[in-house]
Amino acid sequence: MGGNLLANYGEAVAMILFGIGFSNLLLQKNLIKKIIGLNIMDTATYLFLAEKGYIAGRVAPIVVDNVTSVEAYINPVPSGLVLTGIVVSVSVTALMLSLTIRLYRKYHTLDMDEISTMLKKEEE
Amino acid sequence: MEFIRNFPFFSILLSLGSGVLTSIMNKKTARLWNTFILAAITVMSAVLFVYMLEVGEPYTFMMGHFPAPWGNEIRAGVLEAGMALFFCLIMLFSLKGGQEHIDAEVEETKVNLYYIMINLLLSSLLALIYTNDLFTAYVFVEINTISACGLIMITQSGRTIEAATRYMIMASLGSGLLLLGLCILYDITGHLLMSSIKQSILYVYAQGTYNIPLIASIGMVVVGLAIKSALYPFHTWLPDAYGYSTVSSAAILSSLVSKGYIFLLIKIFFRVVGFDIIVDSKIVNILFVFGLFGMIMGSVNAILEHDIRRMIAFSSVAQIGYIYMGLGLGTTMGIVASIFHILSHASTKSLLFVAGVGLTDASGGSKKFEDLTGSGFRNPAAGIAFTIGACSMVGIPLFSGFISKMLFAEAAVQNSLAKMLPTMICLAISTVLNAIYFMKTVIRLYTPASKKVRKTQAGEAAAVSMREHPLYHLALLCMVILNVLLGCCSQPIVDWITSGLSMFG
Amino acid sequence: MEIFQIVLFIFLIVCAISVSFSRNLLNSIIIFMSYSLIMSIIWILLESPDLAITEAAVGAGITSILFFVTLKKIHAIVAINEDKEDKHVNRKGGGK
Amino acid sequence: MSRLLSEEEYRKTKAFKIRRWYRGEKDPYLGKVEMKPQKPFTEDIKTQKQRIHDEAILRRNIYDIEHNKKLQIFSKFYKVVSIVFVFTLIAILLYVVSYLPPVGNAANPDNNEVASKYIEDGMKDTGAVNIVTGMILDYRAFDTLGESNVLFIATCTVLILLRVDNRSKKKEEEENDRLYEPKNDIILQKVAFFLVPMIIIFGIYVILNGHLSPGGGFSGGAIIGSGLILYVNAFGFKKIERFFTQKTYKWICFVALLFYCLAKTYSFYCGAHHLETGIPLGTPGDILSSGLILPLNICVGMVVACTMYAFYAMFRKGGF
Repeated sequence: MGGNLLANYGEAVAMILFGIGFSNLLLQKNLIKKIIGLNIMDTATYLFLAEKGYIAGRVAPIVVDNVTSVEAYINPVPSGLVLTGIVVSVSVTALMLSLTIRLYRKYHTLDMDEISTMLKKEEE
Repeated sequence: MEFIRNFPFFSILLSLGSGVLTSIMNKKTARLWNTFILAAITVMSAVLFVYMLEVGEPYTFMMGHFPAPWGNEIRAGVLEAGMALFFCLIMLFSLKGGQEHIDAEVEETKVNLYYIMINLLLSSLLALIYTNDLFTAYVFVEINTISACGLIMITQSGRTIEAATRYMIMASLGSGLLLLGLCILYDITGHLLMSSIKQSILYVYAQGTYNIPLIASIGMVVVGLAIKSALYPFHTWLPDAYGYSTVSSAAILSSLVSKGYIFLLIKIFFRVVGFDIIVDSKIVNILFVFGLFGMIMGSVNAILEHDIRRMIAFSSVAQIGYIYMGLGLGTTMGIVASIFHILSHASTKSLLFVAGVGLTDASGGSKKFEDLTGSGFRNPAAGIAFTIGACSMVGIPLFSGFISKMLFAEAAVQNSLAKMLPTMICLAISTVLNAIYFMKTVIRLYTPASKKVRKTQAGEAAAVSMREHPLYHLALLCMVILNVLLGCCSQPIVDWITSGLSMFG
Repeated sequence: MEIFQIVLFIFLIVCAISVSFSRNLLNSIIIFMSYSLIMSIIWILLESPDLAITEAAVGAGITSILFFVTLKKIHAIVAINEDKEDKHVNRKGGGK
Repeated sequence: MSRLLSEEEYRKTKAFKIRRWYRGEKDPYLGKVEMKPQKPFTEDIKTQKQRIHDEAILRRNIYDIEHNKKLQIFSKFYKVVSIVFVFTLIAILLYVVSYLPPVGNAANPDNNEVASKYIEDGMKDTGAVNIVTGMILDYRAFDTLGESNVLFIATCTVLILLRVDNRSKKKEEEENDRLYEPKNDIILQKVAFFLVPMIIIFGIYVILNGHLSPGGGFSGGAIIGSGLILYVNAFGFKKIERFFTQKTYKWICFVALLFYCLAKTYSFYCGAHHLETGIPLGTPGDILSSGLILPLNICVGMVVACTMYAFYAMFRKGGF
């Protein structure tokens, strides 16, 4: 065990959230909850990235009074990456939700196991 | 700078832009435009490939006004150009081969949306091949995933939508792990550009401070990409997705989409982490074990299947196992064999899917084995093509599958005993299993149907003549030629892959 | 400030866990909405206002609206089906 | 309590009425607002029996323990394996975190020459005061181009799944939509009347100031989109279709994305060949500055606003 776990408590929280989201995605039977789990997982990753960009005692990277020294601002790279990532996760969420609606219209259930059982019955 | 060097950039942006353009077109224009764009990109890739073979040196291309560690970059070498050419060709053939089915199975007003998916899929594959930046790779992996999902569910039956949902769940698990791995990698190196990451990883690895995060992040990236490319225990969505979607989608998905991820993985091995560190970290051994499992279990599942499309789909699982086994051998020879298998599998699988749909059409649209009896006589071209594909999969000389199996065996012999023995045994078992299910199918195709069956089918399935479907037969012919070419002229291709890999480093 | 951040982190974890265990789908969506809001406050504390504004508009706004519409649509589908079944049965009964 | 007014006059004043209402002596709405008693829910015994029967069959088929023993064992196995897997994953991740460089430290490896170049030269190179915007729309513009295409392709997949092209089905969907949405809610309409313009103006502000202050095309677009959604909820689809239909949506998306692609192609091409783009950067801090960033932000904003509204409309009734 390394010595930085307490200093990195924010990242530790992000990792725990990642685990919760992951388990929701794996274990929940309800599709909507699965999708919420996916969202939690994604935001946890973004939280991790945002923690990486933070530097104590510095402010957001918006230039004020033409001060452009490195000591004044936090790292802008993670923010940019997270912005891109948020768009991706919204798109995936919308796609998954529309898939859910179509599945419900066809099989009248949100449970993936029930759906696959019905498909097996259909085949026979 | 010579003008040809712009071609990778042009082909990515052209396919992106044509995706946007297609959104306002009607069905016919969209189809024409898509064919035109695909042909143009194929020609560009071919020219680039020839040029790169002459020059023999990779080059980088700035995407924007800012040089390496600050701006985006793409990079082209011999291997990249060849892969792009090959992917374009396969996509063109499988689209043309399944054209009639697209027209029949996709809703009239949604055909142009299908071509948007194809265009964006092509652009994302090209970007995955050429990119030199990890985060760009992540974004295009997402485009690839979403468009693949679109391809699966375009026919909108309950089966395909269910398969698409399963696929999306699996794929988002994979991309979550991939993104987290990339974040940790960024954290310990501070770069996103592949070559800069490699330099700082060498430094970090020598220092030894961040070895555990480094190994963990590589592991997450590898597992994420393996989930996305349907390595054995993560394959549950695959049979439904390939078995029930329209035939072009199935061919493109099995031969290109998963291969794009594997190519990215190889790229990460060589250009980001460095092959020595990967071999050192023992991650390859995990891939090796899962690959062996996939080879056997995929074939066993395929034998149990009674549906020709699903059988071919399970065979894909086995072939992906082969590729990961090659990566897991941990030698350059193994990687060369894997890349050759990517090519050979792509050409053979698309051939099998397209030929298979011809056979099922000749049997009244049924995919069951009982109804397929004697369909090789009803649609002779498809029957011959299917037989060739099956021979290639089993590994009969003259066809591409034989060469890739031989390369795998060669790579295994050079390895230590602990890896050589299981590889050889599994290769042998898997070949026998392959032979069982493919030869079973071929024999059934050429068994004359009993009178009873013939009577029931006579009304619906007349013999398919070549004049009625010229495009389909042309596509079949092209794929057969490609396959035989890979099988007969293997030496220059292996040389090309080896030189390309050496340029990767 | 650090204590405030820790409290928010605890909220986050509580929200994430209660999403998984709440029985009612509507409840879990609302909890997820508050999860997004807390996340955007944390991002302000981490000096990334760009992310905070985007998350507040997207995570707490649009994504939740999409979830709500999906839920509503599902209930509507249930109701329509029951309607149809009723009509179907009534017609049958009338025929007799 | 002394009264200045006589009893009769007092009865006419408002104070009396308010007092009476406050004490609950008279309900002012009684007899004025019509309140129909809700129809009690009655179910035919036949349908009830039928439904229970159907459900029982369904349950039996799905939870058929005799036949599904294999499935049950598998699901139990799956549960145990995934719980173990998740806990191992969390443990590994926490273990990894403990070895990562500490948060908030300026000497971490990720605060290297890349980040410092963005901060030091960002304003000079891109003309944007907000360095994050400058970074995503200029230094790393290829990612952002890919990102807007992710949004585009997601809309296309939603269109494939939910768009209703069949005319009779469309009508049916519309009728169903009418059944399950409240119409002409006065409170909602009054609030929306004030809020919608403000939300949209705020969204436009965020987009236009993307290079000066936090925000940018994406967040501003999402704000405008939510404004449009509020408008639809309050006033219904009929009103919004006077100025915003599927055709407008298609053309706005097409023009904005095509402009985006072309502009970026031009700037990538110039960049790779070390040519000047000829687009003035302006003085940092002005609205009209920072070259291509402002038009690109506007494009992204338009696409995102339309897309968000399109998602909502598609989810509700499969077209708009």
